[in-house]
Amino acid sequence: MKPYHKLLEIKNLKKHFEVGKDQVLKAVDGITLDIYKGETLGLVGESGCGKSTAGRTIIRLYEATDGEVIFNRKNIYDMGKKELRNFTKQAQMIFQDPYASLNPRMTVGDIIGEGIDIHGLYKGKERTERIYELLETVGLNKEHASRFAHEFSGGQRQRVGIARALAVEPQFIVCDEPISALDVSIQAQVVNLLIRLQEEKELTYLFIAHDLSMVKYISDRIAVMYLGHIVELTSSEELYKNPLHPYTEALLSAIPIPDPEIERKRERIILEGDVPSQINPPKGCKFAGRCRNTKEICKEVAPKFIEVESNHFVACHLINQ
Amino acid sequence: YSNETAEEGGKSSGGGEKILKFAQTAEPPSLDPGRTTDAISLQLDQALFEGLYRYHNGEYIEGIAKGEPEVSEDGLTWTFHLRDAKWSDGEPVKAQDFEYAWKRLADPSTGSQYSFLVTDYVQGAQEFFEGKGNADNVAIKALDDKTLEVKLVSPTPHFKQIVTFGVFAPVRKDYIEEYGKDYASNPDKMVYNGPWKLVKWNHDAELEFEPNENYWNRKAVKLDKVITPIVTENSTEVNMYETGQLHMANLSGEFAVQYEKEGKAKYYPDGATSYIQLNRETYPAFQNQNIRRAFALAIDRENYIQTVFKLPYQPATNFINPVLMGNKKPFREEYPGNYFPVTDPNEAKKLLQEGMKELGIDKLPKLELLIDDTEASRASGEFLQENLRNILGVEVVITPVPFATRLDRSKKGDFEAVVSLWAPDYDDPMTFMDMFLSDGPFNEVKYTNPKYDACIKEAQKSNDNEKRMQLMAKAEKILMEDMPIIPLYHRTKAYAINEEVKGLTRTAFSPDIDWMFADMETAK
Amino acid sequence: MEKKKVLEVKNLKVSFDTYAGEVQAVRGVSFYVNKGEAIAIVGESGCGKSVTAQSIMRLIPMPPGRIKEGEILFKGRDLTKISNKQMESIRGSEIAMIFQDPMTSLNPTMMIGNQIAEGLRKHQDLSKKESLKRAIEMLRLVGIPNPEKRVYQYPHEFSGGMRQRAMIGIALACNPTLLIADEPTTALDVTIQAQILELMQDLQKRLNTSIILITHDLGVVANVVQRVMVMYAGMVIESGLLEDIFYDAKHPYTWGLMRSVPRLDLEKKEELKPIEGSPPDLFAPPIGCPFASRCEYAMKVCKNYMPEYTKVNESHVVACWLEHPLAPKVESPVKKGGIYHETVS
Amino acid sequence: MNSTLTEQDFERVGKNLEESQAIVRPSLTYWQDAWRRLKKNKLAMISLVILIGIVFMCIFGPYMVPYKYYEQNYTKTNLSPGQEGHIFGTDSLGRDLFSRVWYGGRVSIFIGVVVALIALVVGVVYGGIAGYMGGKVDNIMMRIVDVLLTIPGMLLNILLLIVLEPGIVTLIIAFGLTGWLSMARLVRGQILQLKEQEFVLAARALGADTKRIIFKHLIPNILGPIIVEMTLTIPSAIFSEAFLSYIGLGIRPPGASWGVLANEGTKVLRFYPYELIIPAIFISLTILAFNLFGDGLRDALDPKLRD
Amino acid sequence: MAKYILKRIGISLVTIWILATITFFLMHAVPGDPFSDQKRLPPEVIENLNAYYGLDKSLVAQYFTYMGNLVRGDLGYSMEQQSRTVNSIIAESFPYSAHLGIQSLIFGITIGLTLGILAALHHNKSVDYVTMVIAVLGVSVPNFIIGALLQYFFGVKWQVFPVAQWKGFIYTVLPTIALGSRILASQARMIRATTLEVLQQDYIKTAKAKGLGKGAIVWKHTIRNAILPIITSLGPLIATILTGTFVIENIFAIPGLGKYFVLGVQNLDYPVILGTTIFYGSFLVFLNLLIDIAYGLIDPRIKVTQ
Ligand SMILES: Nc1ncnc2c1ncn2[C@@H]1O[C@H](COP(=O)(O)OP(=O)(O)OP(=O)(O)O)[C@@H](O)[C@H]1O
Ligand SMILES: Nc1ncnc2c1ncn2[C@@H]1O[C@H](COP(=O)(O)OP(=O)(O)OP(=O)(O)O)[C@@H](O)[C@H]1O
Ligand SMILES: [Mg+2]
Ligand SMILES: [Mg+2]
Repeated sequence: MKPYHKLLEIKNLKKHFEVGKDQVLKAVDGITLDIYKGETLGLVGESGCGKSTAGRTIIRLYEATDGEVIFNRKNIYDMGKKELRNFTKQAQMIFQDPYASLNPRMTVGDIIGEGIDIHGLYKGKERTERIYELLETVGLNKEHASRFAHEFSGGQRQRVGIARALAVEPQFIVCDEPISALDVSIQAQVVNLLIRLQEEKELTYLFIAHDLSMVKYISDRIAVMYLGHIVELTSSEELYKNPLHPYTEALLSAIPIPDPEIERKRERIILEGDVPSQINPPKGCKFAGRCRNTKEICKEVAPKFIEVESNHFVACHLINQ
Repeated sequence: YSNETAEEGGKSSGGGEKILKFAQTAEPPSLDPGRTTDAISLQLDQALFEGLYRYHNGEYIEGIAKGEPEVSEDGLTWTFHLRDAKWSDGEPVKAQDFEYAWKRLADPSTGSQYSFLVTDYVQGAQEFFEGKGNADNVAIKALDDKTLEVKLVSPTPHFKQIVTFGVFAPVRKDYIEEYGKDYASNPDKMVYNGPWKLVKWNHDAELEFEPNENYWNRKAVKLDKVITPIVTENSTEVNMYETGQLHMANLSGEFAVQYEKEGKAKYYPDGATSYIQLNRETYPAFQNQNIRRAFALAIDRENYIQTVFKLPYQPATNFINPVLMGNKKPFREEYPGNYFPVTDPNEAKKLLQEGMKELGIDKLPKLELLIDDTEASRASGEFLQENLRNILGVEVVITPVPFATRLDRSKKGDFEAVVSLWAPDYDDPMTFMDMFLSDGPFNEVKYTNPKYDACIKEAQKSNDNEKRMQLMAKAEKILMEDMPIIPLYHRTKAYAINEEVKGLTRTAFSPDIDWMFADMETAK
Repeated sequence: MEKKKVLEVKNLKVSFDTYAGEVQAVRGVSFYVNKGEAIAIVGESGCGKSVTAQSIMRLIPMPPGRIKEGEILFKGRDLTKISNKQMESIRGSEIAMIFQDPMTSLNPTMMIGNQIAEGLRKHQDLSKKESLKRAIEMLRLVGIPNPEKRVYQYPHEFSGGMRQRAMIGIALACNPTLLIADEPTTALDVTIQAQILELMQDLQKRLNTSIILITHDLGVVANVVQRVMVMYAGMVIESGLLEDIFYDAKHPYTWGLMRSVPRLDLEKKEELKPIEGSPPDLFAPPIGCPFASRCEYAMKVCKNYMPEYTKVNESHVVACWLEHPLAPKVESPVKKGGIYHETVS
Repeated sequence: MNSTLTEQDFERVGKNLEESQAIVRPSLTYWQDAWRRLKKNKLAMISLVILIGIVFMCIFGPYMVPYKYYEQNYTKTNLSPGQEGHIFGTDSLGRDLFSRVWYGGRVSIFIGVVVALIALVVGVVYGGIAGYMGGKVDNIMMRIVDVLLTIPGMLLNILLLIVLEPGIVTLIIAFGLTGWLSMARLVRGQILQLKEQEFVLAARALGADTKRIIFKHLIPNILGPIIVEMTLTIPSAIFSEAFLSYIGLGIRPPGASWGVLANEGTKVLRFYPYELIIPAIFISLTILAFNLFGDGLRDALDPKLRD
Repeated sequence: MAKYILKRIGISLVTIWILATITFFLMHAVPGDPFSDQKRLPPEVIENLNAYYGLDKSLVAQYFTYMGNLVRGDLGYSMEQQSRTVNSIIAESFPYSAHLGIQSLIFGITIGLTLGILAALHHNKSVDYVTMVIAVLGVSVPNFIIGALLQYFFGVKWQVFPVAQWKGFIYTVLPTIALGSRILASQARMIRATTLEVLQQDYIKTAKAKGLGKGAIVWKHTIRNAILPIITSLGPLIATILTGTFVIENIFAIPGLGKYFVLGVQNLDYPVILGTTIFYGSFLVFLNLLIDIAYGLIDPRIKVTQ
């Protein structure tokens, strides 16, 4: 495990959306975790469990309903306009949908150059050079600068998205499912690129995905989210070897392995039922409805998120006892 | 569709039933004689009600009154004797019905627009109207069921003409008290003493009349039924006429030309005179008489009438409308009064130059001409605009406004020049001439000339008709010399009528259209 | 071992006419499906999987699409030649199809029950009542609890997984001989995906339906199908039994596919070996091997000549110049029984 | 073929990433693409040509004949088209209809265009603010629009025209007052959709300020629907103007608009049908062309209908 | 649901109040008075009339009186048609407008939808072009021109239909066509657009994959979904029809309400202007409410309560 300097401390972060009258959707409902400098923290969970919202709230793209995010010892929710602008230079985001995340009316050069312009980093020729440099960094070439996003393939677009984030030389990048929309063969391109960049530029990643295998591959630690809560957090090896939360177990078992023999022998945990609504979530453990081992208490009391083993946090009554 | 007309047509000729159909241009606003205001309602009221006398075929004939009124020596007390007549519900028509109706006109709470016809003439009426007196002090009295006595403020020789006006029809107190404001809003909310009764009133669609069986002169009524659909659009009216849905149609514009060509157009002067009012306060150049005259002469009245209206209007070179009676003959025959040429562009230009020299200007400022927003007014305005620009080089800006707005702005003097129209209230030139008294309520151009005032005041007091006419002719001359207004034309209307229809007349005074005693040829 | 071929596609070529010119989406694809067999078509996005599948159903929009060449023999009949009416009677009753996105593939204003029953009424002449009864059975079959109530609900009242089940219900309602599932789980979460795959496997066994499963995820196929076809740029570049492909792949692209997925079950962090570059634009496909420009082992010949199909064994075919006798021998980086077996306990 | 292959052909060359990354299709921007698809739409293209022709004639037509639109000639009233050098004939005041028709077109189209521009400015700003701010602000602003939309627009126009002086400016004010509503709705809807798009979030994440987001990211992306809406606002304003002319609330004389001309024409339909038919044709042709062009543009700009 | 409707009604009432207020003050800003007539009246008479109609009070006082009466549903007496209340004018004339409106709607919608769907199903083929030109022509020719032409040709020249009035079905044909042509056109265009959109949807592919024939796909899957968005456009559409009836009523001498508004304005008949505006406004507001509710019932995705 990489150490040790806390780049981000997220404390009891909440993001609720008002949907309709008197209805609140608790997309993120109190998550607490630290992100260390230079590490990759994976965040996995089912669609709609609040991963993107968490990622966006962490860099203040959404205003938090409650909680703190301390970045380099400063609460970003206390920052003034200027500081916040500076913060946007240090914390960036790569988006899930390579189609939707690039403005269809801008050339790739302008998309990448936007951060440079906003922060006034380079001008004129230098700016152009820098854009070319960034394009090459992500494995594209100069000629692509004058093209429009829709002319690129998915993998290429995602690389443009990465170049855009890199343009302002950030320390921290939220990668919001950067590979989910890509082909398997392309996914590896992007993941390798991210790893390479991390090494070269000492980046810190919050890597969001719903695919545990890739998360496990890239992350140092992994947080598993379920319905707005983090249910388990530990290092990636530990998580695979010793999953504690029943949801993590199910998740692990559901991931298909491209090996027929193993697949045939493997026993899957098939979860019954569906993810409950976040608008009026059940009280108690949110997973109780789908869990094999539900007990009475699970339906009544929400489990606490505690460190059960060293560096292994989990929120489950069955374990916590 | 063809079946239907055949059927209806069958009724009107074959079946012997005489059904007359002609259009009204609008829904009658109110059939309550006490509150009526407009030509259409007056027309219908003349059919539904009968006052003391009736204006028919250019004459005053007896109505409910039997014989001429008795007038006292001093000309102030008028006594009318009533004949035996019945309301449509069988009740007799009494003098009290007249007393009630006339007092009702003067009653401020009635809200009659014609209250002045009572308050101007009858003793005590003005006080009652102003809330100072009460109804009992109004000198209208039913001496008995068949005798009505009225005391006037000053001798008024034409009082008989006045009481012939539709609003002086009798009304029944019991009905008015029962229905209040809703009186006369429906056939069953009114009672009739005229030749006709209303049997169906589809608001804004059609009215249907049948002879009133209780009418004292029932035999004078020849038709079996009259149906008057309400048709606003003139072209629709003509189209209906041509397809046999109507027996008569008003003609305007090209339709008139067309019918004239085919020799099928009929005409009647409606008594209205159009003129431009010049505002000397808002358009200072009009303070100069030469300039006012220049404008008057610049207008090419003949082409104006021909291109804009396409009807045989009379170019007006005077103010009093030719339909009005003078002493013995129509006023205009006695005093032709062509005070200026129909048009004289050269003279106009000369006058303009002179006027401008006097004013020390070399160009007239832009002139705003206020007109109505109707189709014909628009063309009229465009003609005048171009005409004045051509001859006088003045830039005219036309502002078309709705009728109500035009009148309001005229009243307030909020105009530079406005095209106005005046129609006679009664058959005497005074209806035109008292308008320009210095303190006249309709003196919108604020014209004052003591000589003019003197003539008119004297004419008003005089009992001598010939002298009155002389005085008014003199006043008209003064007016036309001073030229606070520029007369344009005396209006004529055109219509087409089915030859089957007999005895239907059009007049300048109410009731236009006079169909009450019309007939139809049933042969065919 | 002689099995009955339900479907045989021979040298299928499909093109789309676009502003820039002809896009050759499918460039000569041949394959077959046996009775009761499940095969998979895997390949990158845009390689022509869906077009192939939709051509079988004759669902590609024409224009701009057109089937240029080839035969699609279903039970011996060439589907490209029959009339629209005949095709309609085959669709849904003999060949059924499931689409990728369960959220948009159901009519939002029609009750689920009706959407299932509709096909039944068309193909099996059932009355409204009977067909609804069947619909309930179908929903029960695909594992939707409370089907009596659910038939009267609308798609928006179903969750994603349930909708995809309903879709499967629709597809299986008339007991089709062949089921084409075009990326049936791509839009779903892994836990739901597991449910759906389990269901499909189960149904296939029970109903003996032939299945064509289209996916870009090799993991998905490992458990469900018997044979795999790998497509690239509108062509089949390798096909064979599941084991042939997973343990004895011959084509560098297949290798690439294998090596670019991280293995959850491996303790040691194997470096991922992505396939660099992008697939060719089918608007102007290369004359040679379409994979050549991204292929580590590319040779001169690859650029200029299309490789021919080489039979590796009875069931295993590959189109690669490396199989040519003159080509240098290349060791598969994905060794047979290689890295995949190392750490299995 | 195989036989001709030699060892040399099997020389390993490895991968060529440059080649695999190259984009082979011709570069097409959004507008080029739209234009390409628009060109394929014959109706829209014909409409465009007609519109250009009509606009051209409205600008230059009045100067092509020696008559002014207001010049009257009492000796030459109601001439048929072609008579005595009057291409479209003359009206009842002897004015040349050719110059009047083009002058009228100028007025009608001018009104349409200005109203569309007002709708554009007000609608985009209003809808933009509502959509961008979202939440309560949006709620209130859209309620106001809903309320305004329930007011029968024509009634409001008539009242306004009577309260204010007649003329082009008043017409424009009256139409402008109601014309922006649908634009505001459209813009708001589009913005609402767009602002949650990831590329907008990306710009925000880069620290872009509101101005930049609106002008660089939002507006350019809703330009398509906005233009379409504008091409449809113009004909509806022309139409409304014609209607108001019919009830006498139009342009100040002697100015003419197509509505005024058509209304004058209906009165003499029987006798001089061309006085109605000619302006009617131009009104209809223009409205038709704008509508068809707008429809074509919508199809061309709609990415969903791409082929 | 009940709560939702109550809330909507509340909003509607506020809307009507705003509408009434705007109209009230706009109307009184028009120069002139309702007693303007060719025969002009002496000032005392006008004063008396003003007092009679309460026009002598301050505008604000008049406003409150009016609003007070309005709450009681009393729209007052017309000043032009003196013995008729605005209520009775509306009650008598609106049925004509409604009849004409509904008939035109039916005519326009049925034919419009048919044409539009046909066009969409033959997208970019000649059927599409021809239908669209025909359809759009309907929006392109102003009502009064269509009305005048129809009346002249079918009424006068060929005498196929009566020239004017409203006395049976045959009389309604020309006005209905004149008014309906616009609806036809707008409906055709709209349904074409929505149908094209629906045809792109995945569920149409699903339906095809079920083996449904073209007919079933069009009927069961396309039209219903294509019509849904059109329902919301009905409110504004009906608004334009109602105000559009004026011209047609005028040309064909139909005693409808559309005429009254314009006449009211021309005569400055305050109670009629206000009354008709408020009536139309309320009618539309509640129509929209109904449409929203209906929409919720037809489209299972929309819960009215949201
Ligand atoms: N702006 C918003 N307003 C209302 N609800 C929202 C908003 N953004 C997200 N949500 C809701 O919050 C919940 C969490 O959404 P989020 O996008 O964070 O999920 P996710 O885990 O990223 O899912 P996915 O894997 O699909 O991206 C979802 O139910 C979503 O509908
Ligand atoms: N309607 C169409 N018009 C033009 N080109 C099309 C059309 N449909 C498909 N194509 C082209 O055909 C090729 C194959 O598309 P297809 O949908 O079969 O890919 P796929 O393998 O299913 O990909 P994915 O995994 O993304 O679904 C693509 O290059 C695509 O651009
Ligand atoms: Mg997300
Ligand atoms: Mg596909």
